[in-house]
Amino acid sequence: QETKTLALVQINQQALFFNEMNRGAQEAAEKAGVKLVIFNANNDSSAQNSAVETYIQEHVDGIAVVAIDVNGIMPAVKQADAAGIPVVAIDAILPEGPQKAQIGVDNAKAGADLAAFYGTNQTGPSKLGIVGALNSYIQNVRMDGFKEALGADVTLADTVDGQNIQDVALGAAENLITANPDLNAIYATGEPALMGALAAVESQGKQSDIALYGWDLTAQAIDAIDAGYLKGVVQQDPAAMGAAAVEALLAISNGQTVEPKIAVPVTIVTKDNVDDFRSLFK
Amino acid sequence: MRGIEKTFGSHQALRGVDLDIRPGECLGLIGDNAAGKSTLSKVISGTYVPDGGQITMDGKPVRFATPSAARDLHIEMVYQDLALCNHVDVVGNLFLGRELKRGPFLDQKRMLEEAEKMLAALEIRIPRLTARVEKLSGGQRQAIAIARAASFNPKVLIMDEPTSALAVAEVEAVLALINRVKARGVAVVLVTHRMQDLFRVCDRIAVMYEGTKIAEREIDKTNLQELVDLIVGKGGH
Amino acid sequence: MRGIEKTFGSHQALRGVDLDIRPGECLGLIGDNAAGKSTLSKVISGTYVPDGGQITMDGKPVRFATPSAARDLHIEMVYQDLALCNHVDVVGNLFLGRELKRGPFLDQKRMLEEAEKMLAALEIRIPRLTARVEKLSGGQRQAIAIARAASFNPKVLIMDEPTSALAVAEVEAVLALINRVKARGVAVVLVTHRMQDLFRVCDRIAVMYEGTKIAEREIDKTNLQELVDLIVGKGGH
Amino acid sequence: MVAYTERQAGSKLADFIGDHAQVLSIATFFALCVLFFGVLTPTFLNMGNLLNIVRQAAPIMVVAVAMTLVITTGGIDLSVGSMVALINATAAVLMAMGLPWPLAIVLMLIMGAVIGGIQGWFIAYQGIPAFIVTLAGLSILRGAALYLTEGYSIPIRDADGFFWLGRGEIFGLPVPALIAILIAIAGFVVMLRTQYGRQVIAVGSNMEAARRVGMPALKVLASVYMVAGIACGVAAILIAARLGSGSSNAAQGFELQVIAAVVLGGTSLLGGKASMFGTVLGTMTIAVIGNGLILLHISPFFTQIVTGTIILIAIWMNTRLFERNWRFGKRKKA
Amino acid sequence: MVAYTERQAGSKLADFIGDHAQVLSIATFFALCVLFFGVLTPTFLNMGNLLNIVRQAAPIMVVAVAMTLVITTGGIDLSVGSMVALINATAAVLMAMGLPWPLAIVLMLIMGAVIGGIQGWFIAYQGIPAFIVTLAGLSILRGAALYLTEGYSIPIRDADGFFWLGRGEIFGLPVPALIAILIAIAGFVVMLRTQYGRQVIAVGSNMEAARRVGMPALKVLASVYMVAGIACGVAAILIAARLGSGSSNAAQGFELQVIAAVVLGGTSLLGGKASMFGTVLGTMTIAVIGNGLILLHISPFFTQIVTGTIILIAIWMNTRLFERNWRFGKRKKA
Ligand SMILES: Nc1ncnc2c1ncn2[C@@H]1O[C@H](COP(=O)(O)OP(=O)(O)OP(=O)(O)O)[C@@H](O)[C@H]1O
Ligand SMILES: Nc1ncnc2c1ncn2[C@@H]1O[C@H](COP(=O)(O)OP(=O)(O)OP(=O)(O)O)[C@@H](O)[C@H]1O
Ligand SMILES: [Mg+2]
Ligand SMILES: [Mg+2]
Repeated sequence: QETKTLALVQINQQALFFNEMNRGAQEAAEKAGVKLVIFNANNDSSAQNSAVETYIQEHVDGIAVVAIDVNGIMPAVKQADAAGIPVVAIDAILPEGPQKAQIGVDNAKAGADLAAFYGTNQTGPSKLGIVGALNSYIQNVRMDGFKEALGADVTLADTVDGQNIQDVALGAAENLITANPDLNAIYATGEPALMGALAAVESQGKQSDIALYGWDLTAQAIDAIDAGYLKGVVQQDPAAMGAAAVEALLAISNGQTVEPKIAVPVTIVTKDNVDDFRSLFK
Repeated sequence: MRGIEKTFGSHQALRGVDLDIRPGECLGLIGDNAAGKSTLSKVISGTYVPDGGQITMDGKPVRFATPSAARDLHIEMVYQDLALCNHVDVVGNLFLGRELKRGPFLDQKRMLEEAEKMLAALEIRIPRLTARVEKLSGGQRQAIAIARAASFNPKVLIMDEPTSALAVAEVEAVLALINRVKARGVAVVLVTHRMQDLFRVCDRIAVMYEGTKIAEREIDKTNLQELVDLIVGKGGH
Repeated sequence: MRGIEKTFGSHQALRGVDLDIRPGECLGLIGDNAAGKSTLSKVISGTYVPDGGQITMDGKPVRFATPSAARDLHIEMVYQDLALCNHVDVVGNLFLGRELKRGPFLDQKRMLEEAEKMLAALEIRIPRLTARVEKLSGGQRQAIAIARAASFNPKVLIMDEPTSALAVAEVEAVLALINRVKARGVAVVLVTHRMQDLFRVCDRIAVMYEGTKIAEREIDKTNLQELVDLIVGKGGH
Repeated sequence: MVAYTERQAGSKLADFIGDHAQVLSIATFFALCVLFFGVLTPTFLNMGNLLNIVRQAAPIMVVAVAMTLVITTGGIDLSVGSMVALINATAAVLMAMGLPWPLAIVLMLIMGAVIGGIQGWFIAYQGIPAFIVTLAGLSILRGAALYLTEGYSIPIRDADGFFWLGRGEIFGLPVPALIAILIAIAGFVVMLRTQYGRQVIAVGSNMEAARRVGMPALKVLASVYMVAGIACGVAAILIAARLGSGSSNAAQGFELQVIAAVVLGGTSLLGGKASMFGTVLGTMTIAVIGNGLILLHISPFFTQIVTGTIILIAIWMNTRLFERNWRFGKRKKA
Repeated sequence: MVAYTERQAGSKLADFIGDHAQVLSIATFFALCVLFFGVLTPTFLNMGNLLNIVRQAAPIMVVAVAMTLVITTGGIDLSVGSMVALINATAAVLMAMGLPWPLAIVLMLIMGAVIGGIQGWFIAYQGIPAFIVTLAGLSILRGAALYLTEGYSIPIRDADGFFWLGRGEIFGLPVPALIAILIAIAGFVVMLRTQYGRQVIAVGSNMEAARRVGMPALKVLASVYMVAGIACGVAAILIAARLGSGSSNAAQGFELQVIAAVVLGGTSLLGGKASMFGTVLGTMTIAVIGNGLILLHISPFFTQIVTGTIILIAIWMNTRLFERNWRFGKRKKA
């Protein structure tokens, strides 16, 4: 019997998150003795559809997608399903459809959880600024989930757009800080935003005044937790997501059924549990 | 034309020039370099809009906002810089701006035939009429510009140094052409530095100096020496 | 120069041309339009690399891969299309390619002074030497190109229709200049369509026809009519 | 003395090849690509896969045809990607609000024409360089799309006729591909056989000369951007119909793909020199490379590197062949 | 008869203004922006904020100065953003492997020179349009950066001297700003006062003429891309030192900002016309707008729209003023 081929359609490879997911999937595939091919769409949503269509022609045995445009990917998903190829979705939540499973983090809920942590951590009234990436659907969900769960004593100063690019986020965060001299907290919705916000707080010398919250650990983020001004980071387990997707696809193609919602838990990394994650970034 | 003025930036190219052009007559326009001859002819052909002054045609005042307005009044011009499209072939350049059409499409066969006739009249040899103009020699290009202006029944034909790059035989052909169109009642304005040509085709000569017209002569009441003196500023008796 | 050949695409511009150039002598190069005069002069000045043939200088065979190689041997050329930089000022164009420097910087004051001298020799009036060349009239631009080529002690000076856009007085100045540099022992090649100029400055005349040299004449053994006949192809006795 | 001889006329074939070197070059390259992928991956030459490729290439092709006009005038339009995104998002929003799809289509085309027209006005009548106007457009239009959707993707529902435009088939041929082919043929005819095409070339070759011979030079210049806008409208329809949604993220980097396709086809960025057929081949080459690399299972880290390199090689071939003057073995330099 | 009179010499002032219309225009616009934001937001004119702006503008300014040379030759370099990302990432990787930072800096500069030189070689000696070569570069270099970092953002640690370059101050002035100013002055001098600058202008104005007068035209053409590469090296240093990390994600869209700054300053995309001082003003204008909009608390969804519009207005002003020939009230057309 031929070895099975699975395909993973990825958003981009500029964030560690996606690369970790790729790695997890790759390792799971190797363990199971199947072949995994990965497509990088470079943020172009129709390229994702093109890739799925191409994989259908190739008759791969299963496709996992991390959608850029959750509605826009659906025609391709339906096409794959019609061709008898199982599809699972990772991270970005697809609308109702023939996909077999939804794997990943509930970004809205995780955002809300972080907001709850923010509430317990930030004593007294606070003034918050957000560094977002408005062109990212997932990060917008994180932003909205967080905002909705905020307590009443939080004033929202400003939202700035880091465009998911570190140096843009840095400039935007610096300007955010100068625009609001009394700012005492920043929420960054993704890795580039957090990196920019960290550098901005340092360059403005505001380590003691501003508490940072954000998504996705990096080596610098760990340093900042150690230094004390980064209070909490939502750390997802993208490698586990990738692995779960591969395992689910294999199970389906072997005729088994899987849970329609496969949750991969997140952790809010703080000073207390940061030691568990150090090894990831050596 | 009365009191034409044109200023570029801080530089007054034309400082009030009066000029009469009559049908069936060739007016020679001469002058030192930078006297403003080209600028004046571009004003007549509508390429430049003058800053001041007035142009009258057949008794009616006219204003050319664009060259196409002047072209509609059958004023044609051979530009000193030729104004050819390098990427278009010889035929296309000859018919530029008034392509022949059959229905919505270009009638390339007829244009090719007509083009051959137009060039034959100027005795110019161009091996391949579908070659791009950029590949031709200076003289060939100039001949095309002349053929273009002369072939569409102009009423006024302005030629800015049309013979500067032409060889002897071709110059003869151009002079013959001028005499031919004159006989048809066309008004010709000839800008040139070749004095001997003037006496062969012109009826009147206007001399320009530093943006003004300083003299006008009937051809049979002047001679080469006087004209040269006028140009360099030794005239003005 | 022996058997020079040059082909563009399918078009044989030069089909084996022999030419001798001697110091202190002015060689006139004439011919019909598209005969290949400009192409031949560009071969001499290193702008085109010939497809075949050989160039010998002072008995030694030379090859110019680039115009700067030719310039190093003091071969200067006035191009038919002038080869000026429109965005650079008059002074800059005159010194283009051999800027005067003081230390690492341009010595603009000295260049300005020298430029004035260079232009004075050609009797050309240019109001503002720091104006960009694009704003000047055709004749002024041509004068600049001539001044540039003539001012740096050339050994061979090639002029491709240098007087086509010049007014009478300026033409006189250029002819005088040619006679002056000839007296200094410079070899001059003059491409022109103005027959009368030839007899004023040239010692020998080469006639080109369709990419070949069909005749060569000493100036005192020929006359205007013969040359014209040769050009149009009625010669070849 | 020397006998007078005329030059021989050049070989017709050499002239033909010289005039069409660029198209021949990209055609060769395209054929090589097809051969290469066809041999290396069994799936590539599947009918299904080939139809996929033309369907995927359709939006690029439509805009590339219009972009050929723009580039022929010596201009450029960097805003096409953003324009597609904005039109696409607007249409989705309107359809979500209940606008029937045929009306939405008309509106998308009008919107493209208006936006393109405004840009063209700035370029032609205000004399601002096209690069700048459309660079500003790139930012403004994408921003407007973002503002409209607030970053979310908006589903299009219950519009089967609309979806048919993006997914349907006629006689086994995908509808978007048919639309693209029709537009390419129209572009070809307009460029070579009509007065408008001649005017576009003349404006690109020598704007001042075009004006002097009485062509409506400014109007022509403005019009090509309008044409590009309409083409963006068509591309937005195709993309929206294919994805079934409108999103401000659509068509990222689209402008660069389109421009690469046009230039690959031999149209000169300096203006005056157009090759519609080359544009079609250029588009298909880019589509084939994108598809082939997926089928070859190239590590995704490499695809950008490989794509860039292939395009560079194609253009290099193109330039070198062209420069060589096609002299059949005879060397140019002595 | 008529007396011979000479034309009067034009007013010196009018000539001066005519020659420098573009710089005057962008200077006016810059002043207006500063005034506008200064009045509307109290924080804008804070010393801290102003220093922020110059620090943020530094990498753009450095590359914009080099880009001015590139654009003056009539070329363009679209790859600068990707180049910065790749150099930045490489340096971080090497420093993480233990390379001391002064050596890393030297290496970054050399790397920029080599990459830029290769692109320049393709453009000058192979005659491929700059737009295409650097478009391929944009894709290839970003791809290489991705491949190198695998998406990780790589921290730079224990290199205080290095960080000082991005964050330090001398006499209260940020070090990156000082570096940028020095480079801008150098650019100014080179452009206007040296033979190299003259050669760059000549190549941009009339390549063939430059070649004919014996300038090393091709070498000059290639060299400007090398200079751009070195400038990218400097910008990569500044960005890495500020962020304290190297990442393939850095400097996305950087090329468009840089080009916008240069063109805003009045350098013509057609080549031959450069204004180094204008470039500096253009860069600062873009930085001021970015900063001011945030201080004004404009909705982030609007910023792209507003930025694009402002740039368009600035250029429009620029073009119109320039075209008017500065005739002090007298109208050009009758
Ligand atoms: N577009 C322009 N911008 C600025 N100045 C100009 C422009 N066109 C012409 N001039 C100036 O106007 C003056 C007259 O130029 P014009 O071209 O009319 O001279 P001309 O008499 O045709 O000379 P020539 O015999 O050399 O062709 C010149 O001093 C020239 O510098
Ligand atoms: N770069 C080129 N590409 C193709 N053909 C060319 C090129 N340059 C010249 N030719 C051709 O070579 C032939 C000779 O041209 P050349 O310019 O030498 O003529 P010329 O004798 O100087 O004519 P004129 O008196 O008109 O200036 C012409 O037929 C021309 O079409
Ligand atoms: Mg003139
Ligand atoms: Mg010639």
